[in-house]
Amino acid sequence: MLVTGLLLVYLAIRKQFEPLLLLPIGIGAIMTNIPLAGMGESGGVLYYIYAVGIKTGVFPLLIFMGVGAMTDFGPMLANPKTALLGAAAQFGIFITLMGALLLSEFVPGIQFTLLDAASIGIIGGADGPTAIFLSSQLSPHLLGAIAVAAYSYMALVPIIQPPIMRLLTTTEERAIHMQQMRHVGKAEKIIFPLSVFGLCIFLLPSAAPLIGFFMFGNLMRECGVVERLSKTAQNALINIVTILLGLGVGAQLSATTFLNVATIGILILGVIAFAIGTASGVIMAKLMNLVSKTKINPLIGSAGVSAVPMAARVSQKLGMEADPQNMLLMHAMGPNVAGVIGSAVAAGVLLTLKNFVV
Amino acid sequence: MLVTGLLLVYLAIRKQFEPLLLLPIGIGAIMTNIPLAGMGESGGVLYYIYAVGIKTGVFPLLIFMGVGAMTDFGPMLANPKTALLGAAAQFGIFITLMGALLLSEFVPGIQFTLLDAASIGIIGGADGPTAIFLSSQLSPHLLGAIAVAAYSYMALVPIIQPPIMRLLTTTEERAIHMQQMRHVGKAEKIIFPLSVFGLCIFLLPSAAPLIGFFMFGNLMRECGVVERLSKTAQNALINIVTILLGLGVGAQLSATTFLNVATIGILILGVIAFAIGTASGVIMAKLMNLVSKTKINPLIGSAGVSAVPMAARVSQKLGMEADPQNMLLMHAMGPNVAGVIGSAVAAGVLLTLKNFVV
Amino acid sequence: MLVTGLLLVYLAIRKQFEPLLLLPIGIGAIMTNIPLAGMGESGGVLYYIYAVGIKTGVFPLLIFMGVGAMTDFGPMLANPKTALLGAAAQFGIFITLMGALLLSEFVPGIQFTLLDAASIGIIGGADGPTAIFLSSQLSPHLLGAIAVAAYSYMALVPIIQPPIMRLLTTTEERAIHMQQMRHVGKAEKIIFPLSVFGLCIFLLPSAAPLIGFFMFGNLMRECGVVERLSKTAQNALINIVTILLGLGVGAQLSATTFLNVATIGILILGVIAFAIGTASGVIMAKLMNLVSKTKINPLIGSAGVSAVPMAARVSQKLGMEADPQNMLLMHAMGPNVAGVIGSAVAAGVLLTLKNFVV
Amino acid sequence: MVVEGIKLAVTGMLIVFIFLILLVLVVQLSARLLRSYTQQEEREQARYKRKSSAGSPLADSRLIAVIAAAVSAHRKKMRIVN
Amino acid sequence: MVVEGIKLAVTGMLIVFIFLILLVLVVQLSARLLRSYTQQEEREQARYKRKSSAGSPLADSRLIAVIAAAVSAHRKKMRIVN
Amino acid sequence: MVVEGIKLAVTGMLIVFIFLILLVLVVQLSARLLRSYTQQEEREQARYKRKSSAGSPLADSRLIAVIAAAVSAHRKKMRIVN
Ligand code: NA
Ligand code: NA
Ligand code: NA
Repeated sequence: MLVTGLLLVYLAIRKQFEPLLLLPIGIGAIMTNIPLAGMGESGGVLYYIYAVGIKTGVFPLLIFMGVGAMTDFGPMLANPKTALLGAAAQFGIFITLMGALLLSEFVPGIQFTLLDAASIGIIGGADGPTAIFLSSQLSPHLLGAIAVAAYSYMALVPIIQPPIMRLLTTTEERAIHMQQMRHVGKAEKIIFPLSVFGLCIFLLPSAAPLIGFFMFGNLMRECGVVERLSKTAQNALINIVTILLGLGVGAQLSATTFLNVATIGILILGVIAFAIGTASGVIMAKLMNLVSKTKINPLIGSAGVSAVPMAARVSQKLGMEADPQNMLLMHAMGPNVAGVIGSAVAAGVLLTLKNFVV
Repeated sequence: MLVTGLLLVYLAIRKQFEPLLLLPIGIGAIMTNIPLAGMGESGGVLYYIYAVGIKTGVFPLLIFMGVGAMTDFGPMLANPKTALLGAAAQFGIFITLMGALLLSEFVPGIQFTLLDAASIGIIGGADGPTAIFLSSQLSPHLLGAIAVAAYSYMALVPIIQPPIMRLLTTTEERAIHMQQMRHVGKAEKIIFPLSVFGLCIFLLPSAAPLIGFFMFGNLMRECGVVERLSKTAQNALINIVTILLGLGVGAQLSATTFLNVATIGILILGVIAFAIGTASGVIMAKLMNLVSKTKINPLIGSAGVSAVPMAARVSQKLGMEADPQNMLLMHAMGPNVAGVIGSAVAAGVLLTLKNFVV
Repeated sequence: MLVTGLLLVYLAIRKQFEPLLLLPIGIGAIMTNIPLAGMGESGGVLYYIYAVGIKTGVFPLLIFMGVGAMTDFGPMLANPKTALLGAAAQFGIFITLMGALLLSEFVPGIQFTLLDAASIGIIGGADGPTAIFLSSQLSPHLLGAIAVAAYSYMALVPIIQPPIMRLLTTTEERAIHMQQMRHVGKAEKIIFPLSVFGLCIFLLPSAAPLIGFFMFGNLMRECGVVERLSKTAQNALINIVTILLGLGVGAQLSATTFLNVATIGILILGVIAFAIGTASGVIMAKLMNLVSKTKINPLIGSAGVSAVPMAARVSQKLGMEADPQNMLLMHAMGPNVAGVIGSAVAAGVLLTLKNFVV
Repeated sequence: MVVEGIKLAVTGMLIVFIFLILLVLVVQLSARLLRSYTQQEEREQARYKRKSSAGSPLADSRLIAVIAAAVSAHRKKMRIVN
Repeated sequence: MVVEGIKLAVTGMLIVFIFLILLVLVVQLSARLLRSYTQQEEREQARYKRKSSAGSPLADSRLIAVIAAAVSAHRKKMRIVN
Repeated sequence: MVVEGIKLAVTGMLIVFIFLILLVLVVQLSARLLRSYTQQEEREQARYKRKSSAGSPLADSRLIAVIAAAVSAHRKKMRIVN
């Protein structure tokens, strides 16, 4: 396990795989696995961090609040239909969930419960805080593997997504230019987080912690009257919590919970989740082009998985390959941020399992 | 209750009613009242925030420390007599306390204990952290309503105070110019927080948490050797704690504790408290003018309620109305900051009830 | 005890004795000793701070992480042999430990256990977080006195060290110039914290919390991919934790635990620890000169006690006295930072007592 | 259990789509309701931009160089000081 | 209970007044004791102000414009970067 | 117990020395292994320094004054705003 931790540190530093999370996670994994040191056991410092911040769900929610304060929903508000791409990309989550159940049905040695399958599926949400929050609530024993898979595949988005995107689109489609975005007003940006939170309250209360903190962060950003809180939420607070969250998640990476066939299953399912999410985003865009007169470039569909802003950059890159004048980045940010909401909604659905199962 | 939360959010953003606190309180109120989400119940994130930070009194004290680090006592040190105005304005607290007891004597359906009455009275202190700290210790079930009343009325100071101030003063009095302030030395500013803390220790140990943290913050500011601590206390720390405190206080705003006749009583008593505090500050200034040869403008008396710096700005505005050359702001800052000490002392007196009653 | 607290505040502000720690410690000492206020007792705010942050060891480790993020190991990497001076200076720790045992053998009224003696010895490590972490784990009842002694003597380094350094060196030795340092590469700086942590894991797992957090902080600093975490660890996070740690440590300074003959013993042993550490560093440098052809100035040996960067400045000052062209500061930083690792290793050895004794 | 998984997947995707479709509708509605505010804001911004772009472009580019240096110096300083 | 309230109010206001009156006395006392320090500080400040105000006011105003721009640019950058 | 103390002291100092000697060896080893990287880095830095020092020193000193003022203004502003 020390080697696993070191590998994560190496990937973080050398390959820049989401270093803000994977570096602390790697160090936490090393610390917790030092023989005789007991840093992750009851009375050890990592145990306290885990118990206070992760078991309670407080840390991922505070990070989600900070992410909300850093997110500009402008591109999505300018072209709201692209939010549907962020819905479609969540197919990755649910198909992976079924994949996990099939695996435990047919592969001996893998025994995922429905809760475990849900936690594994959320990897396809391509959103770290959501994945950590959900698995901390449903399957704490898989938390480490799921977090590592989620952040690793987010870092691998520039490798996982392009072949799928190329396979599903023609050069002409990839060259589609999208029209300049309209100006989005300040009032619209303030109303938006409140609307999303309102929808969540009436449709899906179980998603309220995730959506609520995410939208609270965004409201602090946009409302213009609490700039000092917004700045702190985006900086000192999210940084402090990131360090502690990383260490606490890493502390869950012990040999018994990580070095087993289930982890291999999770890693395989995780990449499938990303691939399906990517594909369904692209296909959704093509379907929308069948019915709508203003065409959208299907490359921005893949950004619906979230993995903000990496996936949007991939869309931009492939668009420029097809036509160097094609600027998709801002258009891809729409589905990109919608994907964050989409996976938080999916997580809300999965969180309801907690009450029914067990 | 969702509507109440939304109303607070609206007041915070649109009317700029103390948005730093009322926005998080409003969001906290919404979160805690989402049916089936259980965010404020045992195991929910808001419950943890409340239990760790508010029930223990840690959050309001840390905020008070940050406020101390942001407060310049210079104007009060330059003209110490104006501190007496900050004493007089505390009449609002105690008369409201009696008002609360009378209400529960004569209005059926309102049953305030002595502790409740003390917590309600402290609204008249016009100081958020003090009000939250005291009510969290004496009457946790009223905490939400008291915090909302305190911050709302602080925001309404420019509406509540002027008519009372005009009623109690003549145009000539309002036009009194005050002489330029003397320079206050660095050593005086360092000795001051230690003196206040010393007085508190010997006169009123029960006020030590409030006065101690407030003066510790001010000492960090003035001593000149821990600037990095002072800066953090004024920024990252107070902002982080403000977000969490707001959410935690908001989480106490549930229908059973808020939507009742007691809350109406609290809201009515709160505005009376502000009015009496304002009036007694002004009257005290006029009394002092009877015995002192250097006249003070009675308009600065109203700033003794604290509500820093809103009340001082009201004094300035009314002074300029009477004579456009009349600059009262800095002179009003003296009673303004003295009022913070005054209400912390009053809170100390009321905290002793905890030991005698029950 | 109020006087003791006030004395610490005075030393912090007026004499600039490590004010970042001694000011909060002094205030904490005052607060906890206010009669009838109960701020340090169960239910008081200082008690919560102590229980959450110090008893668990979390606060000193977070500070150590921040110190790691602020430490540049470049000078040590450029001239690694000087690290041995940082080893030699730890003699102070162990000789003081024996001194403490002798005291309790022969002085009536002093009854130090082996754990107590170990905690007292660590004062000679001249490193605050290490001393606080070790004594919080081994001898919580001595924590206050040990922290006060450690920080006070660190501040007194410019008075304690020079006579010993002059006594043990000739003017010629003090005038030795050291050759310009080589450039240290980025890769070396990244590998270094991982190497130290690796050595710790295999040689001395009990030192893993201290060395691990210290090196994690340094890795965040040097790896270049998590600058926002590193900046926060060096600023907001360490400042917040310093305020709370100081208050929590100060809260352990009650009359029963501090005003006794044991404290006098600790204070005497502490200064002996510093003196022996200083002397052994200097002597080690002279021994190394006997076998090595490139001479090192023995004045940098004293910097091995750590007390970063005060001790290195003392080396520089005495070097310039002997020869105004003699620039030792950067050379002294090598043993200086090595001394931090040295005392963390020593603390790791002493921490193993926790399992064997009792 | 696979059957339960399928049920969950269908419900889940339905809810995700319903949620985001409603979101699109709400966003479009609020854009329509707030159109006058947004357009006024846009006009003001456009006016402001025209004004500020009227200034000498040469002076601007020099200013920008100075600013960039100041900001980078500030950053370095921060790193040293803190 | 109203009687208790009255008792409490009287004691409370007494203590508040005693506290703040003693505070006024302590502040006045410390101002007197520290007068020499304060006056020296004041003289030094006055001297320093006279010196710095001797600089060319024109250059200053230009500098201030540059600074303001730099600071605002810095802020915007911060918002983007972080 | 003094005997135990002596045992502990001897073990302790041995471990401290072993640890730091191994550390020295590891550092020397890593310096040797990474020598080529380090030297390349050094050459690049030297080249960069030469280049930047070629710029007009006069302009630089003015710039530095402006920057210093901007930074200090920024700091003061920060203090007021926050
Ligand atoms: Na997503
Ligand atoms: Na007040
Ligand atoms: Na040391």
